[in-house]
Amino acid sequence: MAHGWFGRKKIPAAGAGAGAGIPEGLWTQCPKCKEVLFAREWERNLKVCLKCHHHFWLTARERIEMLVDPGSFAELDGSLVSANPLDFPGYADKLRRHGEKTGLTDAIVSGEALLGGHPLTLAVTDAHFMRGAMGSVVGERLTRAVERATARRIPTLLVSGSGGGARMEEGLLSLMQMAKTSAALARHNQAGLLSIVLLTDPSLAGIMASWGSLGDILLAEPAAQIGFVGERVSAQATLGKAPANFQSAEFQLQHGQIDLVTPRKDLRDTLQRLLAFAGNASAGAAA
Amino acid sequence: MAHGWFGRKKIPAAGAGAGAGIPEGLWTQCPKCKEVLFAREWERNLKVCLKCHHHFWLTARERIEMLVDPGSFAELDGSLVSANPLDFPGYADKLRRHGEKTGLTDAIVSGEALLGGHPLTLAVTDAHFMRGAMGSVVGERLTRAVERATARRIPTLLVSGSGGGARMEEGLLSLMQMAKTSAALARHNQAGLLSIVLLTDPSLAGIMASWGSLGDILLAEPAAQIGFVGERVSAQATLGKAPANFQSAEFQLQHGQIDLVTPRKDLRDTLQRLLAFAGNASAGAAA
Amino acid sequence: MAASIAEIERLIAELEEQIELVKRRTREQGEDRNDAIQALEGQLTRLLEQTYANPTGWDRTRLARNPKRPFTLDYIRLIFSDFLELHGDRLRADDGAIVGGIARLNEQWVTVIGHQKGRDAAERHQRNFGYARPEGYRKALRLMRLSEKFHRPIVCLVDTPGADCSVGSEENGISESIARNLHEMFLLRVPVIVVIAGEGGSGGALGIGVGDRVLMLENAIYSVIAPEGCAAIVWRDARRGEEAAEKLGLTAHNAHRFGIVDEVVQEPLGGAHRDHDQAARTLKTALERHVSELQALDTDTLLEQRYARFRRLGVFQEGPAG
Amino acid sequence: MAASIAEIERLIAELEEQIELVKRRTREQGEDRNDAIQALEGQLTRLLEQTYANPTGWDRTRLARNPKRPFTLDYIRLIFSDFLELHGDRLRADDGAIVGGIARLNEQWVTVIGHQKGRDAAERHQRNFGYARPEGYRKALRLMRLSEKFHRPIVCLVDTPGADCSVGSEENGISESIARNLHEMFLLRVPVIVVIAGEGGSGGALGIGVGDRVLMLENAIYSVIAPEGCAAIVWRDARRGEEAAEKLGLTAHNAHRFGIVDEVVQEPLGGAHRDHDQAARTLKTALERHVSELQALDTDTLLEQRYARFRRLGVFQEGPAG
Ligand SMILES: [Zn+2]
Ligand SMILES: [Zn+2]
Repeated sequence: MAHGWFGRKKIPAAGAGAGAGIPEGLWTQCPKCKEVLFAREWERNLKVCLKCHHHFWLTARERIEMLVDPGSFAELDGSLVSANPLDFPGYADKLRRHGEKTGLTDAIVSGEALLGGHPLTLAVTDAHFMRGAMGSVVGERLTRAVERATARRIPTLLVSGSGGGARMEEGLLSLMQMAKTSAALARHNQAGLLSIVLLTDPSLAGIMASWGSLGDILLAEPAAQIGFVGERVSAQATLGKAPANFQSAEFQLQHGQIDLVTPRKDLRDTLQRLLAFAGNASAGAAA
Repeated sequence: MAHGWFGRKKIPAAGAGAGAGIPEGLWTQCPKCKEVLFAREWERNLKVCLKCHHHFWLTARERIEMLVDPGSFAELDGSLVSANPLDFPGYADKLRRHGEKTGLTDAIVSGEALLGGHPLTLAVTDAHFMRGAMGSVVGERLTRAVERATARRIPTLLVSGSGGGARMEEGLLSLMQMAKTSAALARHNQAGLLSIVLLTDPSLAGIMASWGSLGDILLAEPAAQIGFVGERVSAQATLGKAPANFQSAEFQLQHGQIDLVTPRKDLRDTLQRLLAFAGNASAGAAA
Repeated sequence: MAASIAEIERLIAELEEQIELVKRRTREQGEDRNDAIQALEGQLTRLLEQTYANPTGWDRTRLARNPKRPFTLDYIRLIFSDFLELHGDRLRADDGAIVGGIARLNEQWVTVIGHQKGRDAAERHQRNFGYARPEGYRKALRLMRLSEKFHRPIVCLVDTPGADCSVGSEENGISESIARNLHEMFLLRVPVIVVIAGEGGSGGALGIGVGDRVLMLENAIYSVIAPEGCAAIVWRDARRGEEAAEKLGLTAHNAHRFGIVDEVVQEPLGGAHRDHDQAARTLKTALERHVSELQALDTDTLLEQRYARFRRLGVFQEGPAG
Repeated sequence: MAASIAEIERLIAELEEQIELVKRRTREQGEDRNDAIQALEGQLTRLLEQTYANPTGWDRTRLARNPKRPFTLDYIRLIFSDFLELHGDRLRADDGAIVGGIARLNEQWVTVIGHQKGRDAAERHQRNFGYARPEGYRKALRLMRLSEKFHRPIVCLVDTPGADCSVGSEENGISESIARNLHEMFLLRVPVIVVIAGEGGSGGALGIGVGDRVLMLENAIYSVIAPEGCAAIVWRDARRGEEAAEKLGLTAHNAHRFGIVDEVVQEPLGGAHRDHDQAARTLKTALERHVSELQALDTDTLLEQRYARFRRLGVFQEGPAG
């Protein structure tokens, strides 16, 4: 699996995962255990802390590079960009700032690729861009990726790093993306095709109440925050007595919501077994 | 609804429901509130205590007479009788004794009838006969009733008064009746037909883990004992802290297991609404 | 409007009291005070018209949350007959925040499902203030499948501040339960009509909100987030809900503008809470029309249109392929 | 047999120890003690043959419950490759008493599901001693549907004293969860092979026990009620389980006689716990044969035969119409 994913080009900032005060480039600090890590080693370890196994955030492009067969990814629908249908104050500016910061046109990258030789479509949300919140562009790109998989009778892989859930700046239109993406998955499912959802830190709210919960298989990275109510809202809600691991991947596993908690290094192997199990859908009608 | 169900012929003994020490015939005593009830009044009240609304046990024949349109019931498969395949000690004798006591050939009466003009098949287990436990004959008669409903494309109504669950004297053959009856219901369901289960006191164990839980609609009489583990077994099991209404119809309602707790006097009306809702299956393909 | 809705509602209540008083005196004393009554009633109507001529998003929010507004069980009682409530998710509980059952709309059997808020303290507690739990969404789905089995249309009445977000609901899969409903509602082979009747609170509303037609009462709100929650995030001040309500575009008018709602159902002057019967009659007429229109479609067309209806929702720009 | 199985097992253990000792000496000291070893091994084989020539129902019960017997995860490890365990019912929990996942049987991908008992105290607790909860049956059903979606055969390994009957399981619908599985398993459009591998405890066993073929290991038991429970009811004395075991006909031989089991799978001499590898090899061969036979059938025939297989179970007399 180690084909030097992060050695080949300039690494984007690791966002919320990057330690503060440590000169970037040679060293990075683990925000969880505070260990100072040699950057090349940390990158070779898929941006997982060598000491405490903390899984740092990845950008959507890093994630794709890590998961799919080298050189196989072809991006689609990159030309879709957000409008500001409600003239929500500050939204246009926010979009521009986040675009500049991340080099993305919105909080998602989607396209086609091969994984272990299996063709699939994929869509990956990126928490560095407005915490991955789902507006019209996220919903549309993801829906197109799923629809394309249905049309081509291939699996789809959806990766969530969507801490914001819905994008309130787009109001109800944002909420409707939950229905739209679920509709696309319903058709993909009805066509007998495999969908896999990978939940990474953070995966919350509207994402989880729609496509984030709708894979045939749900995988999660260790310790990823996964839940219905986001941080700020939950601080206002009466939560009752929450267990220590509340809304962690492990909590969701224990409560039957996900199939597996899979360390980053095992993801490709796990995905390949699942793809092999599902087989070739177009030839799969034999019992 | 009141068409004098119990005034017309000799009333069979009310079994476990009948009070002891009160001369039978003119008076009966409520086992729950101890009220002494004038038998004719109690019968006109469908054998429900006039004071505390305790629902006495009914025999299968009383139940059928109470539920279906007068004169519409035609019994089927009455000629099936139990064998003693394991040569279980005392079984043959027990069958004979219970047959004499109840006038039944086994713990179930099944057949066809009309209810509010709707044709249906029905099967009613009778707790007076070996607590309604399901042996080969109970399983076979019930399966045939369901299969006949499937063939005729009509609803089926299954009434449980089966406190014993499985009939251990028939060993594994008894267990297999759970599978057999469930299979028949699966086919009936798949054909788009309505099945209604009415759970009366007591409904336990193997019945509940098969056809007793498999109606499109589950109704229960007030305060009926309904649950997975029967009394004697549960006394041995570590039950943890059971709530006061454990295994009552109301407990099961609260836990989402049944649709409605319906007083005996409302059963016919409720059933007729459900039958009207389900409509005529053979003509029902229109959206 | 200038004056706060609270002030104006006090004025309205005073006028109504006065009218009632004069009417009673007329009855008791036999004098003809019709002129006075008509004058007062005219005054009331003008005040209502003025007040509700151009209500803001925040006004609507207050109306949508008015505890005297008709709730799901009120609409069921006033619109349908032979209602038989059915309970339970067949898994672990019966959630009081969502009710459902079979009923007749005139001669047509349907399944009706809706969020239910409580009117008095005890019922509010029993209904969890209309915040539905996973068990509620799963009960709803069970009843929808029952309806599908017997080819009966489904009517969903939406009126919730949002889905329950307690630890217990998280433990029992609140996200999954809503997501599952979205998935399954696109596959139901019978007509589904959704009515945003009161509060349409985010995912909790949408969890029974996918249909062939989505109607919305004039003063109902439908929002991705409660205005107070939005204000808390944007300005870190939950008290600026009024401002947020305007920005979020949570009114029926706005939802209709973006194609999220197909029809706005008129309410009695001053709001549905002022005349339950009239509100129900208007809604019933709309339901009759939509049920009959949808029943005329064959199932494939129905499903195709339902998909297309939601598929086109979203506003974005598509540049040259980049 | 006359002596108690406990006594004989002590004898067997002593003999095995002796053989091991002589072998070690041979290695250490280089002397040829093959004659002695062969004599001892012959003695052991005769003892085992004698002991297990005609075991009673109670002997089988003890063997089936032997904590050293291979459990589901042992069989999975020894028979299948690329096993990927999948968790959760997608409703509220992941039950440790039932495990399941995808795996390959040689080149064929299948889904394997089974009850799992624990070997040490901690695992026993985690597995609830193999007493499955509603969440376990619902997880099993979810995985079966996944397998059906991708046209993969299903293998179920049964090894449970019974379903969990705690208050919690009653609250979460243990009856419904088993009943639902019975219903759904008759509709699965892929081959299902059930193996009664250890204890087949009543409804808890049957909850994953409907299939096109039901195999049963030679010393497994399958019973409508635990012998001790039966004794408690019939004689009001749970200690008379040995007697009850005979009456209940819970052996593989009996189950086969009544058509409840299609094939009895031979165990290594002395029981599967004496040689996990050998037990797994025999079972694997049987599974290969049945999977390949069933895959040759078209789906309608498969479902028809599954129905017919269970439909004929039952023994009764049919007199002239009464
Ligand atoms: Zn670390
Ligand atoms: Zn009484």
